[in-house]
Amino acid sequence: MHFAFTEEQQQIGDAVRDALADACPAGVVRAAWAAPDTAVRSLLADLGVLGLNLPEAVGGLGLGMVDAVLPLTEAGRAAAPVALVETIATNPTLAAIGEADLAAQVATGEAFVTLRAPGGYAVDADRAALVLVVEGDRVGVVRAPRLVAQPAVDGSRRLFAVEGDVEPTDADGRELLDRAALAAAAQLVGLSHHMLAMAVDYAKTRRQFGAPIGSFQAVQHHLVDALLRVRFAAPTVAQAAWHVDAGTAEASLQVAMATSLAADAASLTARKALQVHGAIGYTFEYDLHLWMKRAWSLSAAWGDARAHRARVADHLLGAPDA
Amino acid sequence: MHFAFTEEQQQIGDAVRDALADACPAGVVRAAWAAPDTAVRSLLADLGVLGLNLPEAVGGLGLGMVDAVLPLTEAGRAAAPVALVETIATNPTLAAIGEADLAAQVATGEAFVTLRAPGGYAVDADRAALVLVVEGDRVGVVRAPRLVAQPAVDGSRRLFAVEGDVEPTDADGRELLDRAALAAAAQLVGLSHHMLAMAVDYAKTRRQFGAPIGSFQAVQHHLVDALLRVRFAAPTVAQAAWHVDAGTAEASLQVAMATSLAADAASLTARKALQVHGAIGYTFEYDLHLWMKRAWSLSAAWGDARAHRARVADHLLGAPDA
Amino acid sequence: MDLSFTPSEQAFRAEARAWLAANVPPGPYPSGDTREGYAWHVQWEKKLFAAGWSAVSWPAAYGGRDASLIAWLIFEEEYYRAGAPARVIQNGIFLLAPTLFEFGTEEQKERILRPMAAAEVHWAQAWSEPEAGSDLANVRSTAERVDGGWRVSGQKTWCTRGAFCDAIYGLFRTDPATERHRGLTYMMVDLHQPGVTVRPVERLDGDESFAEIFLDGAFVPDRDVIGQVHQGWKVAMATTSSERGLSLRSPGRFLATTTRLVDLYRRHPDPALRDRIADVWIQARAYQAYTYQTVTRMMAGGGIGADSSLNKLYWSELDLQTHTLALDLLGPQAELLADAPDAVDHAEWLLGFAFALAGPIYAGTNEVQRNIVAARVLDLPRG
Amino acid sequence: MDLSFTPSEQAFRAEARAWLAANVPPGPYPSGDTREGYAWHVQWEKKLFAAGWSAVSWPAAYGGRDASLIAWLIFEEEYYRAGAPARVIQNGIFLLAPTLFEFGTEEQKERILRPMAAAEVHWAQAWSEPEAGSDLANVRSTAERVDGGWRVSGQKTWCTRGAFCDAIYGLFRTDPATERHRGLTYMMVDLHQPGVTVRPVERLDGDESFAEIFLDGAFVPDRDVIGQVHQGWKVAMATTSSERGLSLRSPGRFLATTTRLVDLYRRHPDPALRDRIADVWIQARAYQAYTYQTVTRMMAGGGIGADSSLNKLYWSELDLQTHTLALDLLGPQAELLADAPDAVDHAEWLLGFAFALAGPIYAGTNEVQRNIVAARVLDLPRG
Repeated sequence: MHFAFTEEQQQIGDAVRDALADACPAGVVRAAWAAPDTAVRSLLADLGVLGLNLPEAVGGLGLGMVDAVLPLTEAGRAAAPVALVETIATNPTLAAIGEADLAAQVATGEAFVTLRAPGGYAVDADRAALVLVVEGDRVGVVRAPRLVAQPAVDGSRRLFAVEGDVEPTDADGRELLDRAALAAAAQLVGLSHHMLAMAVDYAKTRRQFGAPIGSFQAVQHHLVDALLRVRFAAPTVAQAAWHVDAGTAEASLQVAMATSLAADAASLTARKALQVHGAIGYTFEYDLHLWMKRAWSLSAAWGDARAHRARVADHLLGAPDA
Repeated sequence: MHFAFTEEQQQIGDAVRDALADACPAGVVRAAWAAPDTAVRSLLADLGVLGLNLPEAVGGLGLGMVDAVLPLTEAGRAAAPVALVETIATNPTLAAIGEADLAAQVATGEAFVTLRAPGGYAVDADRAALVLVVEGDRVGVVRAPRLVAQPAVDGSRRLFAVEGDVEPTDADGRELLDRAALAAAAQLVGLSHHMLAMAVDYAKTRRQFGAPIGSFQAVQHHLVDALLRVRFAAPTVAQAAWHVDAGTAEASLQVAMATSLAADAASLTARKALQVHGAIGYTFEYDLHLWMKRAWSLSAAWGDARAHRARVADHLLGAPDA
Repeated sequence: MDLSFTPSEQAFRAEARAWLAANVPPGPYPSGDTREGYAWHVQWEKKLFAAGWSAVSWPAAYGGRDASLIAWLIFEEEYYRAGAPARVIQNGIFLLAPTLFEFGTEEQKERILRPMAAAEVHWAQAWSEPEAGSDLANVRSTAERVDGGWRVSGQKTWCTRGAFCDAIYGLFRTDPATERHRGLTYMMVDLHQPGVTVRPVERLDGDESFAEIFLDGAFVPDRDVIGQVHQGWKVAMATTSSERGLSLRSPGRFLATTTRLVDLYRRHPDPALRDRIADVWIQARAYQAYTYQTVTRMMAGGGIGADSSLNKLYWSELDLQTHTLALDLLGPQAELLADAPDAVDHAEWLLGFAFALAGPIYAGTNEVQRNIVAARVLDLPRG
Repeated sequence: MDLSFTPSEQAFRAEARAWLAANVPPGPYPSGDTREGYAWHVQWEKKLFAAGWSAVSWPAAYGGRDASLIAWLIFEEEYYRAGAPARVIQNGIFLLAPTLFEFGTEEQKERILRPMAAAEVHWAQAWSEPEAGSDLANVRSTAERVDGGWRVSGQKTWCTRGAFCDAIYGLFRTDPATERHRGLTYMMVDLHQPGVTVRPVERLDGDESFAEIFLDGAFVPDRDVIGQVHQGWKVAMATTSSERGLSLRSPGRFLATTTRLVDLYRRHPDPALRDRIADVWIQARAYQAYTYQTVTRMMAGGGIGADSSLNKLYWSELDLQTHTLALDLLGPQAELLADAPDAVDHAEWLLGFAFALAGPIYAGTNEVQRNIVAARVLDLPRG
């Protein structure tokens, strides 16, 4: 039992963090609402993140979900306007269904593959070479999708309803959805860290009643409540990633646990961060909402906290009407 | 629309409050753990409370549930070690099933009638002239019960499992249980008021870090959270009582609403009051636990908050598996 | 205690319901917090006024119906039940008007109330300043005595719909030697004059309804001072803790929202949420019962006092719970905007959620409200 | 990252599991917080020590097994999984011993540790005083310098199982000129001597395990001072924020409780509670993951720091949620005591609920823990 990222994993995470701190300040996130990003995606390609979990044979790094946790977390911290969840989730499936050429293009950023969420939508489907869907327990491929734009709360996440002929494959649908949920959970941890940091910084400098508001117990305890949820969610994300990589029998259960905790943590942190900011946090020109909206969106897109808890409940307690 | 108790109702409530303040201090509540009370019950008989909702023909006051709300609340505030819920609930049933003589004795305190909670127990059944039970939607009478003592958390509430032949009656079971739940809700409001008052008093006098602990925001906000729940529960109890007296179609729904709010308020207030007291509140020699245990007990005996909300949910949303 | 409605209350309800049924336009409505939407809403407000429904509890002399507070609650219930448009003039009729009724001169009431209710003159509140948010007494805006009135300078912020309004009301420091609550005066300021700059500020939902208002020597004639000079804090607080505490968000709003939530559940059922849906539905009705109790006391001459803070805590937290539940029911459709083809109910739940998030912030943060209740209701020592 | 257990960790787990399976007596056990029950538990503790399981992470020289912190967590998981008796000597082995390992002399460790783990000498903590509860630095008990040691006087309170113990440890003011954190010394006090009066105090659950201890010139030899004279605060805090923060309530306890809750659900199902049951079961496992992460860091030389406060907040709130849920499942049977014929699981859920209510109070109230996290982790300004 050794519950820590390796030095290499830390270094990749730090590299992504540093690169995004330079290349993806809040202004870049905001700009992506008007014009879809290409630069940040290119940067992530250059850093190897887009091909992180593709085989080396197609230009990937040949790494796994544990290695992806910190890059995903950092992309979340920066609210990078990139559909990284979809890329990390679909990469192993591309390899499995024999789309090696496409995979190679994904690694370099030349091509993009997206995934339709169950009952929901596919991000950036208009820019995707392929849309994957899950039907039953298998992955299907939609090569010529009919798309309907579905504008949503996070203007940098461009959603589309997807219809069209589905070409069946043998690839495992549950594993694909688990990777997506887990990748979203990692991003939610990063988003939460940033929202909390913004609120803490604001609480230290904003003065009312002759003192920084961060000196008031009510404000302090709001922030501690958020910290508590984020701190205890983060290790479960790493743990779930380890189970996914190890292919254990409980991998999917671990993903459900991590995702529910990360989604709850992000929702609570968004709310507490807004409350601590007060009205300024409620404006469009202040940046907090960019992170909040991403958090709202990601915490529901791949199954919300309750949906994942229902999976755990089914496992523990049997089917609801049993 | 006139949402206020009458002056007379207030006066009865004040009289009960004053009488119990004298005759039922915490020491009397505590003593009832060792030796069942008779004195406080006599006092309530003298005040007319035991026959409050019995017909004048049998020595009662001929009043209704709205009139009973404040006496019940005050008995709760004092944690009076008297099975008043059972008396107020069963009185109208006694009249309905032709037990006039017994009813007359109940009004004077000479006799006592108890009620078995659904799936649960009957308080003071060993001292009861009659045990009522609800089977299906009707009231049944157990005249020769076999009793098994079931010691429970509140040492002044002596519970018994009841078995024996059930003599059916035509009296409405739902109405009987609604009166019981509502009477418990009124007591829970009173119990909450007292626990909150104890905690507020303690917070004003207990000093730590060079200041009364009630000056700290965290303590203040705990107490405000409890107050909020109690304040908004109380009017729903009065409202439900009005619907019961008026015999409206939504009376049972109103009882469910009031009971769920009162039970939640009492649970929260118990927890906050204990937290504000700290270790002293956790001792047997300090009085708070006498009120907390009554609150725990009453908030579950006649259906807990969730059970009553489930009734509301069934009404609003249809049956669960519909 | 009589919780049935009198024949006249029932008749009033029936009349309101019938008028609303006949006149409320079919939705969805444009947002009243955009310039175009505001103009649409003003037309609705004018129609409401013409029919005598704009401010039912006001004296008929000012365009009201002399309705009791009970009747006002009934009207609100019917208004929200009918799904009628949000009141864009509410910051006038519900926040400024009560102050005028209590502290205004006859001249002020004559001059101001009817055009306010008729949606001819539009009012925005101007309580906050950059350094006076939760700490409302930390007002920096000043008013300097000049012939016939005052010259006001400073910056007011978070003025809701301020960019579409004609005038604001708020506190100004008239005695430069004072600090905090003392030396403030309650004034109304015409925005259509030199020395006034209005900067719209977008909200996080994209609506542009906030405004920052910069004042640089704008003129306030003496007749636009409410109450005594230097006594503005008392004027502001008296009405905060009187009717305003009641009128900001009446129970009708939450009765309607939770009823619509039940309807949403029927279309998007999820058994795991039954308990929580019952809970918010019950809480909305508890808020109604509490309010009828409060209003009965007020009609007997009682005040609302710090109960207005308890009210605000209750409805703001209830509103957030309600909308969170709605989004939980909607799942993948929760995040869609109104122009998404798959949006449910024109995205009203998402918009309502965003607005509900502001509830614990505006009109005094919930932290400040808890402080007020601790001090004034529980009599706890100040921290 | 490797979340599988090494062969030696697996072997250790297997050995612990086998021994516990063979030796844990069938329940229910008497409460360790009554005098009779305590005596029963001491016999169990002696058996545990004889088999080398009393303090597995200690050096073998003191009766331990030199087990790693990971192995200790594994042992705890197995111990609670087996439903073995609560550890009545935990305030010695988990709270005092870490202090001795960090600050004690060789003589102290030689003399004190083995009899402690062997349940021959029984230790109670004595942190609180009537005026020093949450405000732990407000110690009034004094120690006066005398030949060869100190004479201690004052009142210590809430000493868990103090009425059954032989000695206490706590802080005493050795420098009368000082206030608050300065001038305190960490001392161990033998209770079997003149000048010591122990008054048992019943808890709300009826157990008599609290004690108030009145000291009136009791003698503390120099050898029973831990760390430097006047440096007691530093000694107490260093261990609070090191291993003690980890050991007070290890994850194994909550893993076992939530697993038993799942079993209770199967016997008393209620679909409306599925979501909340899954939630606490998940949280217990999150606490486990967090702890393995913390321990990995500690084994690499890191400290636990203010994380001990986050730990305490997490497990204490989780424990209360878990037991509240259990009572919700039990309905009318929830309130029954162990001697009620209808009691479920010997009333362990009610007793556990009562004990869980104390969780946010003992070992530093959760309000104080939140203050600590705000100051030390979030670096927020002090209020």
